[in-house]
Amino acid sequence: MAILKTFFYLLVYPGLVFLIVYSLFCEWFDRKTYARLQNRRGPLHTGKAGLLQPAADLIKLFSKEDIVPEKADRIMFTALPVFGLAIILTSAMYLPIWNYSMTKTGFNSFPGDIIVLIYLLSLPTIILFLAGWHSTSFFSTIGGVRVITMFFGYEIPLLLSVLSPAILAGSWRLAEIAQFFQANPGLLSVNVIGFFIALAALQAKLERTPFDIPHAETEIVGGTFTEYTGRKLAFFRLITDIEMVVGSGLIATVFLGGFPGGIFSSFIWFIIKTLFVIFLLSVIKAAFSRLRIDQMVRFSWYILAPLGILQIFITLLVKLKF
Amino acid sequence: MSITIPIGPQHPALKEPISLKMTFDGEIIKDADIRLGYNHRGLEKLFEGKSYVQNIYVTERICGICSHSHTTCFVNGVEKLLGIEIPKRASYIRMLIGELERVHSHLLWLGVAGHEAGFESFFMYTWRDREIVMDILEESSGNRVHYAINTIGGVRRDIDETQRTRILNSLKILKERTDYYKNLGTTEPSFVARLSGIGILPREQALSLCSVGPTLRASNIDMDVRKDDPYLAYDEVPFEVSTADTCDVLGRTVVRIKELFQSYNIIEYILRNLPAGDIKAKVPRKVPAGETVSRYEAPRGENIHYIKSNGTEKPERLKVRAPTLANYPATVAMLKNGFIADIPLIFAAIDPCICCAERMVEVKDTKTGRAEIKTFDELKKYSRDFYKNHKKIKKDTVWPF
Amino acid sequence: MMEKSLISRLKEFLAEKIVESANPSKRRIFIKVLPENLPDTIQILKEKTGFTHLSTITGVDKGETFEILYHFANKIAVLTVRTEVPAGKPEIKTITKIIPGAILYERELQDMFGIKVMEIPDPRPLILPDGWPEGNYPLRKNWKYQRPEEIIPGGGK
Amino acid sequence: MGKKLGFFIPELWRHIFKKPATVDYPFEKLKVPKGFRGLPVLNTELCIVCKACERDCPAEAIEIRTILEEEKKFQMTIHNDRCVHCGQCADVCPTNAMTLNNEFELSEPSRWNMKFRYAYTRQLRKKSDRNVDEKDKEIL
Repeated sequence: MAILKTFFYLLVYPGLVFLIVYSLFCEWFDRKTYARLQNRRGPLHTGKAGLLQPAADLIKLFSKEDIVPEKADRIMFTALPVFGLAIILTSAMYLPIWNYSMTKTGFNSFPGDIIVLIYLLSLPTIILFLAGWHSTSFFSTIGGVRVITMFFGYEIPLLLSVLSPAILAGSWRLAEIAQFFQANPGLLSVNVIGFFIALAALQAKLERTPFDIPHAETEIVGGTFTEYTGRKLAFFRLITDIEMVVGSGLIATVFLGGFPGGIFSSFIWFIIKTLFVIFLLSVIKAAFSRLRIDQMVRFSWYILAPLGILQIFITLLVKLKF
Repeated sequence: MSITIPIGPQHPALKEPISLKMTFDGEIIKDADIRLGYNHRGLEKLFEGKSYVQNIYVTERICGICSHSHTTCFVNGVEKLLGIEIPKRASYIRMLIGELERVHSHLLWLGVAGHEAGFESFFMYTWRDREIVMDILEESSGNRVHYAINTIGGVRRDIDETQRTRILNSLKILKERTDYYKNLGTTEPSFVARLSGIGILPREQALSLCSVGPTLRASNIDMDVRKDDPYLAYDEVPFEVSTADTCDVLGRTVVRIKELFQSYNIIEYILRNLPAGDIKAKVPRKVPAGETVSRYEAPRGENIHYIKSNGTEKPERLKVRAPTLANYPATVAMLKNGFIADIPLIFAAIDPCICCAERMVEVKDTKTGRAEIKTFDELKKYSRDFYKNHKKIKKDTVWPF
Repeated sequence: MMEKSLISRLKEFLAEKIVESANPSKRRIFIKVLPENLPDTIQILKEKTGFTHLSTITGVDKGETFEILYHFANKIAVLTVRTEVPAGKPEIKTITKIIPGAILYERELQDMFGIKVMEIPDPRPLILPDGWPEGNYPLRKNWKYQRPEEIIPGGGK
Repeated sequence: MGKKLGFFIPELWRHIFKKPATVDYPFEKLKVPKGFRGLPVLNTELCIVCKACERDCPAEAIEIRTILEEEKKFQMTIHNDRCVHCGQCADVCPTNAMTLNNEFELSEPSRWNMKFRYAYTRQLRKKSDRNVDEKDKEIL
């Protein structure tokens, strides 16, 4: 029975099926918001209000011809999208969605899981870099190099900003951090700076405007994805979509008080809070122009990282006071 | 270590085919080389085989954005050869369409600059507001892009009272929006960071490389054909030449925004002082022998036509130099020592119109193209066969799942 | 008025180099020089009279000779420097040393008329395709093209 | 020029609640303005076969063939696949037989469907028509 339950967790909720369906919904939500911010309509004709458009795009990509460039490293080129998807699906397991209650924590909640989640979230970046590198095309290589350059920029601020709620809650366990903030919702206001740093860093991790430098279409064609077609590209799209869900879930857990209640109410809270985060990400996407790689690195080291340290100091002060 | 990367002929940053061969050292551009010739239609040879009337419409098709500039330039030249004066109202209407075209071209450029800098919202907003101008143009000329309002000896359509008030009302909205974009384009930190300080073209270099239009004016040289060599009735219309002294892409943006405001004022002046009278003079079909140089300030810069007639219905020689071609040497100079990320912006900053610049050669592809034309059924059969063979050869490339 | 004084100044500076000069309409000046005097003329024009902006270079096939026109513009006038080279030996000296921006027009001239520009820094074809057969210069009057018959994909009527 | 972070956000926010500017095209169409240059059509009853349109068409889209000279039967083919919609044929027509209509959805699966043929008998010239036609030889 326990095994069946585990399989249910892994494959249906909150595992594979739920993540794919929900991430496609999030993509639709993002596209629709982005379009409305720009006074457009967004997806319209597939399904009700274009709800099925992301799924249709994915199906289309899956049915397309699959091309491996002659000079590319065939094994790596083929394996990387699969690895990436596996990693990102694994990382979703650590979100405290369904077993919030501390008495019934599942196998996947343990002290320090926040570190594991951040670690797993940073791995797809490496996958993207390798994918660009092993495509061996000019544009892919430049894209890959840009991915890794950017990675050094935003990863430290992300870690700093996510750590400060953990320090405040005095725990390295996501479920406990969420529970702490549910008990003291007033303390959420301490982490406002951290919240915005984390938003910016997540935006960079998802490679969206203003940080869409690695696949800047007008500069280096498709960047990392230049050589990818068909199913492999579909995998990468899915990776980005799920990464968006997991990343916004992480932010919602540590900065917005997690997902309280039982299996149903936590599900509803999860939807509301992640959609809120995604909405903010869409606004950021619409309000800025793409930065140059040197400007991005300067921005993250001169602005984001000092702000992150400041956030930690504030947290420590508050912690000492109370 | 430096690597050479082809940007184009097909590249998302380029809306038309051109090949830029770039040599990079890391993210820095070390060398750039431009190769033209992917968009040739042999227009200059074609002009020699068509009559003057037909050539109005052929010159119109040199470019899709500044179509009116080319026809006006051509028609002005032919009228000079004929030695006739066109009615005042006709020249005012020509100017009106020309300025509306400038507005639409500059708004389009602003959007393109936003798109190249990854600022999609800006792109969407400016292009949405550009539709206002497009609607005006469609209403007054019958088409959104190829206005075909010029004819030798005048214009083909008149502006009536309802159109006049409609344009004046639309101008108010446009002014308001342009004012907003002016603030947005010069205050949004991420956008300004992308535009300022890149694509530097010092004053002396701009002069020696013979660049034209906003590229030149952004290097603080007040050269504008409308002021220097007034054609139509530009000597009657008050306006200023817009310049900037930053010599970079931000300067070119500022020049274009300033020009937008100047154009709004010119349009308003034209509509308020539209003289009454005929819109077309009677002209003979044959043009007496002679030669003339006709210049026009297109949205992208100086446009020059050299017309040589031989007394028949057809021109002996019609040379067209579109502004984009004049700006290529400057572009190469601007690209050097920039970042990869700046290529689309610097290249877009001259507002390249590749089909304008390349209009000379008879298309060679038509010769080989003959063998390539296939019916749809043939194509289907070809693709089926291709995949049959393809699978046999490369079975191992199939996705493992 | 300005044109008259400009022409007299030009005659003063260029003296015997000008073969003929004309002022057919307002702000339009045409002068003719011999091909061997061309670079010197342009040098003088640039330094003395402020004609720095080269608008374009036009080639015209006149049968026995090729006419090459250099269109200069400044705030006062549009000056066209005309020169003629024999069709049998179409050669002209480059002016890119004086005006670097002329390079594209000179390459265009080479492509379209087969006029050889001597000492040009970059003699590659500009607009003609790489595999263009030699000796085909499209804008010469004797270069005729046969428009291929129109074939509509799909065939039949 | 001061730099303001998030200068654009109020404008974006305003537009969330606005009606989208996009037109849902195939289901919803914009009105074509008066004087739009669409498909050229021939009114066969007015045509006097002066061939002015054939002569002046820049795209060689008009072709007039004589079927029977004695019976004054002619056939005009308008190649809409070549037409550039400049409207010169309508301008030059002395009897207003050529006009451009409002049609703008011109795509067809085959170019053959875009060639319109009119076979007709030439109308007798009226006196007023002849005047216009003779003038046409001199002026544009």
